Amino acid sequence: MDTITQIRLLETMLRVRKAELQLAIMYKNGKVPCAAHLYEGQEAIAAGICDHLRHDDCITSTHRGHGHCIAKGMPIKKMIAEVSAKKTGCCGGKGGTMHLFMPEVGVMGTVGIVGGGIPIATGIGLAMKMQNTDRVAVSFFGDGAANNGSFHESLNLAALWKLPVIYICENNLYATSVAVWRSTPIPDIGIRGSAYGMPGVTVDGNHVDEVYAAMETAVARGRAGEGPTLIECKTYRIRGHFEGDDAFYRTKEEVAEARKRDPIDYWKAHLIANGAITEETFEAMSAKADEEVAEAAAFADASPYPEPESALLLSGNPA
Amino acid sequence: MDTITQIRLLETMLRVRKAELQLAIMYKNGKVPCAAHLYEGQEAIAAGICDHLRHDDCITSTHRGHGHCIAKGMPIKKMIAEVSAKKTGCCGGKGGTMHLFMPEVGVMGTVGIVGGGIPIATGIGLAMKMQNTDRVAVSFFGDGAANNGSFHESLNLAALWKLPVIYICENNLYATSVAVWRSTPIPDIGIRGSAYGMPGVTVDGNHVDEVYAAMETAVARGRAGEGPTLIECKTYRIRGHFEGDDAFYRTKEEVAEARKRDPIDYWKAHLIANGAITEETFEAMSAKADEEVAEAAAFADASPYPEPESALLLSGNPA
Amino acid sequence: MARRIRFVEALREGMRQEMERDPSVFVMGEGVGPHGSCFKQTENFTNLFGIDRSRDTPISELAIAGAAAGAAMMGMRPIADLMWIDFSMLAMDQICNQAAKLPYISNGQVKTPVVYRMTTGKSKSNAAHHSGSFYSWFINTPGLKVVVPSTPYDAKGLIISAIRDDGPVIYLEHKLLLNNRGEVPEEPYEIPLGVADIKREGTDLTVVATGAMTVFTMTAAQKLEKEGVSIEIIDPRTLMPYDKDTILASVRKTGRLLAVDEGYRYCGFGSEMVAMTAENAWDALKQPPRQLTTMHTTIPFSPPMEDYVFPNPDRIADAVRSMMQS
Amino acid sequence: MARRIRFVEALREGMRQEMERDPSVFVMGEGVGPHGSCFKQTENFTNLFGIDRSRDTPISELAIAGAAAGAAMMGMRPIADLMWIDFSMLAMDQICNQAAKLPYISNGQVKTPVVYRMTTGKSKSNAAHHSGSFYSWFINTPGLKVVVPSTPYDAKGLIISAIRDDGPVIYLEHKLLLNNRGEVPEEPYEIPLGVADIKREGTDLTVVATGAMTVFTMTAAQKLEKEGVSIEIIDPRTLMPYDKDTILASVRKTGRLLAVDEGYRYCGFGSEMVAMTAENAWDALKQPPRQLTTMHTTIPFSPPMEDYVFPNPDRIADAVRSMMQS
Ligand SMILES: Cc1ncc(C[n+]2csc(CCOP(=O)(O)OP(=O)(O)O)c2C)c(N)n1
Ligand SMILES: Cc1ncc(C[n+]2csc(CCOP(=O)(O)OP(=O)(O)O)c2C)c(N)n1
Ligand SMILES: [Mg+2]
Ligand SMILES: [Mg+2]
Repeated sequence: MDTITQIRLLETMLRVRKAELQLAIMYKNGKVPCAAHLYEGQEAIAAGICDHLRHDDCITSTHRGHGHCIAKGMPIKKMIAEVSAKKTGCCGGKGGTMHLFMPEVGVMGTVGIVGGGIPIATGIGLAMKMQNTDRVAVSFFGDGAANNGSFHESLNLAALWKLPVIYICENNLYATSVAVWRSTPIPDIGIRGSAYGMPGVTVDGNHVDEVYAAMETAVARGRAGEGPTLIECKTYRIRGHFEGDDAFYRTKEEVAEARKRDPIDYWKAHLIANGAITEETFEAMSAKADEEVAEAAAFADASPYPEPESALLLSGNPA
Repeated sequence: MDTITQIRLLETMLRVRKAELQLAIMYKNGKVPCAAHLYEGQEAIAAGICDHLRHDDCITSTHRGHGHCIAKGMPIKKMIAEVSAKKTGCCGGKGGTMHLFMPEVGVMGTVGIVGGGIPIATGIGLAMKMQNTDRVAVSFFGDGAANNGSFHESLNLAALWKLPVIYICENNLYATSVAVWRSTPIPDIGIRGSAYGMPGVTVDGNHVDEVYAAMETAVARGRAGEGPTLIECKTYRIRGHFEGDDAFYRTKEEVAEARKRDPIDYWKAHLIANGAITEETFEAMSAKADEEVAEAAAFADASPYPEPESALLLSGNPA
Repeated sequence: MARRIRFVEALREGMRQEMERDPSVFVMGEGVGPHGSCFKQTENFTNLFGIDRSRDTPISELAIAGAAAGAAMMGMRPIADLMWIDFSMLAMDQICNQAAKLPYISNGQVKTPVVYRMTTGKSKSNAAHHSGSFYSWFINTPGLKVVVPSTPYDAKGLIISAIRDDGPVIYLEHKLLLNNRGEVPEEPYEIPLGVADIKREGTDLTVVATGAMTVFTMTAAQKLEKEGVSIEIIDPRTLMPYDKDTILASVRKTGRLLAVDEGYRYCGFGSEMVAMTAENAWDALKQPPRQLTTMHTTIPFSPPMEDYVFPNPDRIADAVRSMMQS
Repeated sequence: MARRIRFVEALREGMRQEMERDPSVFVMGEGVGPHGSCFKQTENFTNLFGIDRSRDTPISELAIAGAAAGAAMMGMRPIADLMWIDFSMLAMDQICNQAAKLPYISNGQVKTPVVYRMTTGKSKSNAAHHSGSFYSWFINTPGLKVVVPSTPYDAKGLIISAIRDDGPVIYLEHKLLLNNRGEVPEEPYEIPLGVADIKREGTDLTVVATGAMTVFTMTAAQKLEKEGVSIEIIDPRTLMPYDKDTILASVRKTGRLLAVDEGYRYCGFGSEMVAMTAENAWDALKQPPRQLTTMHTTIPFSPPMEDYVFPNPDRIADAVRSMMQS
């Protein structure tokens, strides 16, 4: 991985992190009308995966999808404006935190139904294949989603038809309050690839280099028409399931331990160690991200709410 | 396997075969109001599996379920009467060929929705476990069903909770007109056990001894509280998908080849070779089964149709 | 006289012509490939269009429905065959939570032009899992359109419109109608969604009926005619959005409404017709609007019971008579 | 005065008392274990009953619903928590094709006493996938009962009856009601399924309202009272089977019906009420029955739009006023 890429990955992770922390504040301040599911601690996955994607590649994502959208190219301000229910948001306020779209950069939707985006990404891959492109589709989903029928049916279909879809399971050890070992009787979800004859790998999702490397292989495979890949990224959900969740179902020690494995710290240390950046460069990058996020928040703040009656546009209401 | 068991297995297979062939005739003669899905060629599976079951063990089954019911202990006449829509049928004519029940012998339902019986059997196993019994539940389903979300969610649940459920996938190479290789990108569905950390085995479903042996292990595991097993039985659907299906999507040669692997022929030859039976014993067994089936058909024939108004009994109709 | 072909042929011709015209149209589903579907709806399509565009699938209703929606967002126009409406219960999330909602929540940034085709209704002893008519669920779902043709002519025109429509459309094929014959032009034509057809003019009473019920009501109408009762039969053809104006105009003319619906009564299309009419044509109604539906029961297998629970021409005629006498 | 507790506490108490009384009752669902459910409906249950009887599950709605039905056939009485009604779309087959039908198709040889619990309705910007009210689908399904409590008292009595019922019951918890307080007896009691409650007596107009709509209508009633309009509020509490007699008696008394329903209009419970009333109380009605429902749109996220599409007390009062003026 060249230095530019290394730095770009760090930049993406920082942008995602800062945007999420901003939303946490905005939620507390009553500027986000609904509890959001934040992505803190999982940034290496969005960054490492999306770095391989072109604008004409597509993703689907989940209730915890802000980070994926940013990494895929959605301007932070469009995301924050949407999550704050403003007219200038990426969906004009119709979607909200769990329903983010921006097809022009390949964001084909975050989905509020767990597992709901997996069949959709599969269909996107099908279209890409039928249209004879070398585009790929990516579906992000959690450990919890991997136990849903949508996962099974989709991976089977994609393997059968050799679709250019990469399935990214972010195993953050929890699905709401339910620890992964209380929902899933195998140690690694990556194993499930073999149930469909597709490569299934498990990587450290807090190590962006590992994620990046696994995705490199998967994307090449997808573009070459060789079919789908399942990548499990092990990580940890640092915050509660949603803002406001006290998450008393796990110990403070557990969380503190996980914080030590922060993906940004890891990558920063790595980049400083190999001379790609200095502490000063990092501070500058961090400040730049802060600035972008502050501007985005100001943009959202200054934006109007949508008109009430616009609720009926596109609704299919025959009246 | 002792001689008595060997003979009993043959007897079950014969009873199942004869009952199905009888239904084929009745269908042609207009005595069955709806095309039925017959089981010819797969008898070794029903026989080998159910021989291990007690009356208080339970099964769920599919649209192709007549054979499972007989092997589990349903009197042939109750089955034939139901399939001929008579009041004396096992469900009083309400269920029909795809909805057969007889809880007193553990037949907890054949299901018309592909895969629909798998979660139900899983719940039966859950009850058995919560009730601290050593009973086991069996779910029969096809290769086609193994691609449905119900399969995935159920096997995951059963493995997680170590439920006494045995999942029997009858891979007869077709799901309606769709050959298994056009729906399933792996050679053996048994592999899928590993996606749930449960034993998954693949056996020759036309060899009742192999089926019997695999089930012996699985039942012991289930009764001991060690959890579920997936058994794939490779077989072949000798007839069309349903009576009346010309099955032109496969060659006559393919079917002729499959007929050579008839499970009854195989077992008969085996039993004659090892001296368990003679050709004469076989003829006598065959005649006895013929007689039972003829009596069952006569019973069904002589039985009345249900009263039209009885349709509303148990319906929940508030009017 | 124009060519008379069967319902299933008309449907097939409509799909074929659209697939010829527009390379983004394709069919996917269990057995739609070389076998040409359960009832031959896609017969010969693999020869004409290849197995990619007449694409067999595993038995994965949820993924079929969702993959169709995903492909549709990318500019394809999938026709997803879910076989029986009964199996769509496994796909409700992808149909009603995803395909129906994606255009709205994305604020119009994506479209989901999918046709979800399913057979519907009674046949012969198809029993509890193969006799469903619960299209009221789809009618109840914003973002979906629902189409139920009753003639070969409508089957072709409506499938073409459904394919060309930019949103998801539920297209229902009644099993008892598939072999009915009727006049069908060879060239492609559209029947606009949302426009009812007056299948029969009459003066005494309006029957709103869909799918096979339209045909049953035609039979009933002939008997009633002899008894001096003239009924008008409106087939909405599209149940969502339905053609309120045509229905109300007829009710205003006759002063009486009977809705004949193969779905169940409670929160069904029959209740919807009765409610809409009561709300909007109160002044014109000579008596309470009525409905005749399948009885509120799981569908039994045995023919005497099965026949007992469904509407049929005799029962329709009786319902009309009892209204005319009261 | 009797003890006043919150809706969610009343519900929890009802479940707890039944679990104490009957060892075959247990709860299963995502997060019902140590966490005590999304809204604390099963708080402390793992301490009281162990993790087996307050059983966390994977995110497998289809298997949860089906496993509950299977366990129920074996003599257990599962309470399956599907969290949001929206997620039940993934479980429709096991709920509506299996649990609802097994007793019938088996000719009564098996029973499926499952309670499927789900939260329903509007909350605050829960958006397209967490604001559903499509209980009309369940009402439309023979074999199911549907229960929607609107007060803590009803929540407790109805959950106990639902658990004791020998068939599958859909039990819906409105998110806006969970923290409302009301009088609730400590001892267990049943509220019979199918019996409506007159939440408020009145003379001029009958409002049939369920869940949060009942509460909204109470608010509207106070305003209207000041204007000299007296409305009677009927809460059916059970939507299937609903209490036709009580509703009709009220409509016969007032001569006017307004159905207020949070579901959608087309083939919804509002249409059902209008239809049933038109069919059965025609002579008593002074004017056409009306309904007020959520507008026919996917639910938008942003508060101004969200507020625009749902019924609320003002809109209910307006609907009543416009009826009284016409
Ligand atoms: C089908 C469905 N079931 C349940 C929920 C409620 N729910 C929202 S997020 C969540 C947990 C998801 O866990 P996971 O897939 O691991 O993603 P994570 O939240 O950890 O990112 C649940 C159960 C839902 N939204 N959709
Ligand atoms: C959910 C669902 N989808 C489709 C069907 C239609 N259908 C009935 S049987 C069948 C094929 C089943 O194949 P398999 O599971 O291999 O069983 P087999 O018929 O070979 O015994 C199909 C597609 C159905 N009944 N249910
Ligand atoms: Mg997780
Ligand atoms: Mg098969």
